[in-house]
Amino acid sequence: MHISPVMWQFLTKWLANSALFPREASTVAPWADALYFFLVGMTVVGLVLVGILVIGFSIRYRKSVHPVATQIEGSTLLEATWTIIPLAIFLVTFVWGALLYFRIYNPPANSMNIYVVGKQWMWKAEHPGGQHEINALHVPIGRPVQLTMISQDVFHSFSIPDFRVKREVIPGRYSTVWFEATDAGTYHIFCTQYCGTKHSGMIGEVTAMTQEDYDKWTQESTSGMSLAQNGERLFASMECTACHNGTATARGPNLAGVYGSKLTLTNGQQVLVTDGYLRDAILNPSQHVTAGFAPIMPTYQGQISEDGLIDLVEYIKSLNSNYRVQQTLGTSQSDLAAPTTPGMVKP
Amino acid sequence: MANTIAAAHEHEATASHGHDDHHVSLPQHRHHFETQEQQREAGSFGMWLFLLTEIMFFGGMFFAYLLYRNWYYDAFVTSSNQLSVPLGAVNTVILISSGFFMALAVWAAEVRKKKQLVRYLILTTIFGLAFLGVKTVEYKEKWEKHHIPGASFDVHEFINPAIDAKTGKAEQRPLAPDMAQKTQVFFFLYFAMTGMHALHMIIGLGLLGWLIYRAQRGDFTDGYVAPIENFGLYWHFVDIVWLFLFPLLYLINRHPLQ
Amino acid sequence: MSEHHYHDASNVVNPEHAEHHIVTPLQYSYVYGGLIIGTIITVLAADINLGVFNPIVALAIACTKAVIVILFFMHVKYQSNLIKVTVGAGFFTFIVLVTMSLVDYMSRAWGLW
Amino acid sequence: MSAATISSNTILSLPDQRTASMPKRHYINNEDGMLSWLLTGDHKRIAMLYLFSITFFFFIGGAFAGLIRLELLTPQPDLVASDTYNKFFTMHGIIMIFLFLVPSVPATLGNFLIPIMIGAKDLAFPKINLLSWYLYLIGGTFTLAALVLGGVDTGWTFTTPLSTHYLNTHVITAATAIFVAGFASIFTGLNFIVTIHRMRAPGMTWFRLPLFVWSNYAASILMVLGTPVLAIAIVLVALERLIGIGVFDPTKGGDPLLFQHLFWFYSHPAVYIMILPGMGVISEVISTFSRKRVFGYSAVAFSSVAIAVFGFFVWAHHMFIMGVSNYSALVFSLLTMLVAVPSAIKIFNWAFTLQKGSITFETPMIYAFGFMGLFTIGGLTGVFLGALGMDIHLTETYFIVAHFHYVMVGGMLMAFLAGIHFWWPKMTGRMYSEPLSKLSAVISFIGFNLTFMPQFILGYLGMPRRYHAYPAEFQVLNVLSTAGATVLGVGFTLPLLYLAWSLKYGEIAGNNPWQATGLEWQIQSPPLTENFTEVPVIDYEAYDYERLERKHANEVTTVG
Ligand code: HEA
Ligand code: HEA
Ligand code: HEC
Ligand code: CUA
Ligand SMILES: [Cu+2]
Repeated sequence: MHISPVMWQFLTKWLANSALFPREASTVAPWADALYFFLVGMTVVGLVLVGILVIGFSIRYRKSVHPVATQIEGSTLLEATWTIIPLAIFLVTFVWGALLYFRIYNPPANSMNIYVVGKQWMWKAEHPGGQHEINALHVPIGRPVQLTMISQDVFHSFSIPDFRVKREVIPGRYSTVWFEATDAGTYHIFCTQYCGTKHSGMIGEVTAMTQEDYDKWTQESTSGMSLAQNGERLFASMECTACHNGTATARGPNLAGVYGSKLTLTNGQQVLVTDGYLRDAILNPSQHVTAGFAPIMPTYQGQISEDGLIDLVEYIKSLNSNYRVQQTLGTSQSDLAAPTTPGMVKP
Repeated sequence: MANTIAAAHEHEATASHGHDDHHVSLPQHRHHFETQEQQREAGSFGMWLFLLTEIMFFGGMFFAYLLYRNWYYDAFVTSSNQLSVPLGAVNTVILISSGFFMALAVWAAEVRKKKQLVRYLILTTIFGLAFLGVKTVEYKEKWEKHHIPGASFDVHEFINPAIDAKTGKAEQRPLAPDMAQKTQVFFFLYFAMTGMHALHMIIGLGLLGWLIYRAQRGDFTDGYVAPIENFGLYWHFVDIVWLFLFPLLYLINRHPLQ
Repeated sequence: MSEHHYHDASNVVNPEHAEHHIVTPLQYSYVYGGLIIGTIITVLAADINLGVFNPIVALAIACTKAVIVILFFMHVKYQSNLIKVTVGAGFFTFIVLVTMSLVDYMSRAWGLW
Repeated sequence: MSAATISSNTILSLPDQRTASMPKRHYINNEDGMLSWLLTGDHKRIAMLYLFSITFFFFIGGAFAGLIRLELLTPQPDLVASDTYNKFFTMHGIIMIFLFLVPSVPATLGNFLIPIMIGAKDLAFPKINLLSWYLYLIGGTFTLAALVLGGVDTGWTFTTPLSTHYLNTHVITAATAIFVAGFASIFTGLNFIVTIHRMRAPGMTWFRLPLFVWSNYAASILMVLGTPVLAIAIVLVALERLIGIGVFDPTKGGDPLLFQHLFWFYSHPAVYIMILPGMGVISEVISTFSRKRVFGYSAVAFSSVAIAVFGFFVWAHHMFIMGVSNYSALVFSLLTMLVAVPSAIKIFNWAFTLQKGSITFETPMIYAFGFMGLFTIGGLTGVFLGALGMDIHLTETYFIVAHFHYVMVGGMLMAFLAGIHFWWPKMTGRMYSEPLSKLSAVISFIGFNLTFMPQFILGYLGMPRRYHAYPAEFQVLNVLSTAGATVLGVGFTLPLLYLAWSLKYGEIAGNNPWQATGLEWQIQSPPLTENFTEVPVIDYEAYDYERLERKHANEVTTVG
């Protein structure tokens, strides 16, 4: 990005209009393109160099003008030259590539979070406000958006070429990617990891809109329940409250404020509680038992869908005080809470 | 240029003396080898390269084992404690003995003692069979306890371990249900690794039968020892795999509970 | 010039050749004894609680036994450098597979990204 | 001309073909009958058997490529159903890689030439060589069985848990095919290594070996050490499918990435198994047609070994975004950059071999030039993929498809064709039609670029690979690509025709039609079954054109 911004704009706009170049619709796109142009330049230089050598020698030393070959052993100086120069160029590429990598995969602290669940063969996006979308994603522009993604079955890969971002959606593990859209418009979402029969149908659209439009959209498409509220119901209906009721005598630890804190485990290890940790604590509780507690929590593996887990995680994240748990205790007695898992996939 | 030619000739000159006298031509000598020695060295080098591929083949499984052992240590401990150390140790000794006799067989072939060669090969076979016999006993026990991975795998016992009648204490720490599931991973690796090892043994025993037959005919005691030597390499390699399998599978955290 | 002498095994200067050495039954018996003792030690050591050292001790003994088998039963001690390098290459590649993959698994826990 | 100039300058002119005659006895007519071929131990005959079988599979794989391109002519999923398409590219990938490209140069040219080049009568283990061909055939049969029974749709990468738990196609059949064919490749590699170490003729020191032998040696190391890891990975996949215990299934505590580690531990070195022997061909061809020793012989030789060794350290660059830790992504990216350097060294050494040569442009040379250009593009786009941040956007798109076709088709396939054209006179004793072969080289070059250049652009635009249907805006480039594939198909079918034709009607080639220095050119073509009437003694370097010229001069004087 060291050419002047005007030149850059001109170059990329012109290229994009030629339909041979993707649009630059996110903040990282110009950074990725800069490296790309550098690498294309490297390739052209390398190719031209090899081309000049091969064609030049071929013309200069073709048999008709140069019938007598001169035998040459080699040249250490030349060998060194073409070891060191490519090596240097490749090392620059490595450093540049690594910097770009961290730019693309390190979300800024203030980014908003949207969950994405991939399954054969569709994308489900879940906004914190409870808006669910299938094969579509609405995001505001000018604001960093982080996607926390997980797959329900096989590897998928979430790709938005016009944003130059992509990340594998892994079964059994949260992965994240972030972007900040710059231009309003719609862009392709592709699943880029081969995932079975309808892999090529696992596509969708991102709609980037201004903040106002986005707010309007969230208002209109809300289902009335936020993810945390869904999670709260689930928390009650799965009887988590039996142990996690926030009281001193509870068999399970108090979950208020646990998100983002550091826990000490029975084996003395310290862990940071993240989304991934919360999910894992529900599915494989005995693998990291919090100090001071017995490993009595049952596993919920196979009982809660990924969407349900997201709801629970979102709920636990939202617990800053025990107030909500107390409320939940009340709810669990009522018959309001449907025992079905919201969004549970029917086979 | 002149130099290199001279060097080459010099080399030949040094190499050429005093070889012809013990150059015997055997019927097993293949036409495309210049000398017997060359054929022999080619054979053993080839065998070694084959063993390299075996190292990498088992290596893949050893790596999987290492990974899951780190991840699911508790499950690995509990399931490992289900295996019988006495049986495993006895089997180790049996296999080492079998290898010992194999080594002696190679020696017998080298010093051209036909009777001994046959005897040692038979001993190798007997110990090999004994190993497989013990293995069968172990596998059978797993079958009865429903520890064969797959549909009928039963983790019940790991969650509620049996109480020792005398001490009244549990024989081992109970596992949480989610960890108990992981014992299946252990048993899968156990069966995959020991099974693959046993398969190699079975192939080896088949070859042994054939070698015994030929040794009896006197094929290997006239200076042509390559098949015996190369089979020996194979057999020892199979031993080595077991030398690692035994501590890794049987001896995880064996000491009494603290 | 005669061509029969190039592949001369008695030419020990060449790293690819070695003399054909015969190990005696007595030497084999020592090795055998060593291996049995190693087995006994492994079993005994497993009964003692050495903490993290249990697997290390077990593996160390197993490696020692393996090396003994390779050197004597498999005659590598008396083989050409070529064979020695070959054996080394096999274990080296295995180590590469294990360490570089394990580095991935271990470092996954280091940071969020 | 004074003696001094002769020692440093070489004039060699091609011999007059008209005077050449076919030798009465050679390896082809030495014995007759089907059985004499099917039970042969002769490395040259096995090479020919391999040549026929890999050609057969190449055209099957090529037919699938044609079907893929046909489907992608339009954005709609109109030609076939999506699972059929998936089976197409899976079959295309499996056949092209395991049944064509991996055995291509080693099992045919390598088999034929390595013993001759080092002055041996045969490979060390002729029976194992034959066994390897049968294993290859069994592997091929299983592949065809998987195809006929209904196909597989895992992709050639067998990604778990897709391949283990979510597909009900013939994964195990295909896995068996790869397992068995893998052993064919192990045995070839093993045989080469032993042969090169143990069977060299008197005086044939390591640094007198032709570079073709060096590069096959390097590739053999990869075959022997890498392939078994693929074998075990594939066995685990089969077991996981059969009993479903979960070593690769995250819901049961397994790690799906473990499979990827094992698979790529083989499959990255495998790409060097594919390219290294081809690089050996290029060394021979460039040297011969510029009448000059290869510039920087030892640099080229060692770079082969360096590629083989470093090739084992970079496998996770195929998993950059698949969930490896970022630390190891960094390490693997760095190592990827290092492994790219030896290839650059080779390219420049070849280019400088031309300098002060006396260059002629026979068909093999045209293919070799094609290789240099296309492999440079393919290799440098590999560097794009090795750069972490760039790979995020490019991975799993058509950019990758373009990258590997540039290295595999533009690189290796061109090298293979260069080699076939180069050694065809030696293998069969006959020449093919020079104008036709030049034409087809040019056609393939044009067709190739037309096919795969647009795919780079498609890839940067974001078109994902393994897509059966795609957004309409990508159509123009896809049409170009399909058009190119048609041209390419013609370019690859032509050699089949004129080479077959030449078997009967081609001019008699003579012993050394190219005036090349290699040992293989100093014996009759086609060679005798035992290659040499007497064991050659080598007291000269490879690529010694002066010596050849002196020999030539002697011949003239004696005749005169
Ligand atoms: C013959 C096969 C072959 C060869 C030789 C290569 C060579 C290389 N490959 Fe390629 N690759 C494949 C076959 C091959 N590849 C295949 C089949 C896949 C996809 C598999 C799949 O997913 O299905 C793949 C995928 C692949 C990826 C994974 C992409 C992804 O999935 O995200 C990566 C990433 O690093 C990569 C990198 C490289 C590099 C750095 C080289 C290097 O070795 C290249 C070195 C060569 C050069 C660098 C060119 C010569 C240099 C010069 C002439 C110097 C130029 C001058 C200047 C610099 C001034 N390749
Ligand atoms: C050696 C390796 C090799 C070779 C030579 C080729 C050759 C070709 N490949 Fe291949 N390709 C791969 C290896 C190779 N490929 C691999 C590994 C994959 C990845 C698979 C995966 O994703 O799992 C792939 C994937 C792949 C794709 C991507 C599919 C997708 O992701 O959806 C495409 C698309 O264009 C393609 C095209 C071609 C073309 C046009 C050729 C052309 O070069 C072929 C030209 C040859 C011919 C056209 C044959 C000529 C003969 C005839 C025409 C006669 C026909 C006979 C009958 C009809 C009986 N290949
Ligand atoms: C039988 C009692 C019990 C039930 C029911 C239970 N838990 Fe737990 N839970 C525990 C105990 C005890 C711990 C601490 C030990 C541990 O980490 O395993 C715990 C730990 C946790 C943790 C880790 C955080 C921390 O501070 O250690 C989370 C998150 C959690 N539980 C969530 C849930 C959810 C969600 C449910 C319902 C779906 C649930 N639990 C049901 C007993 C229970
Ligand atoms: Cu999901 Cu491809
Ligand atoms: Cu690679």
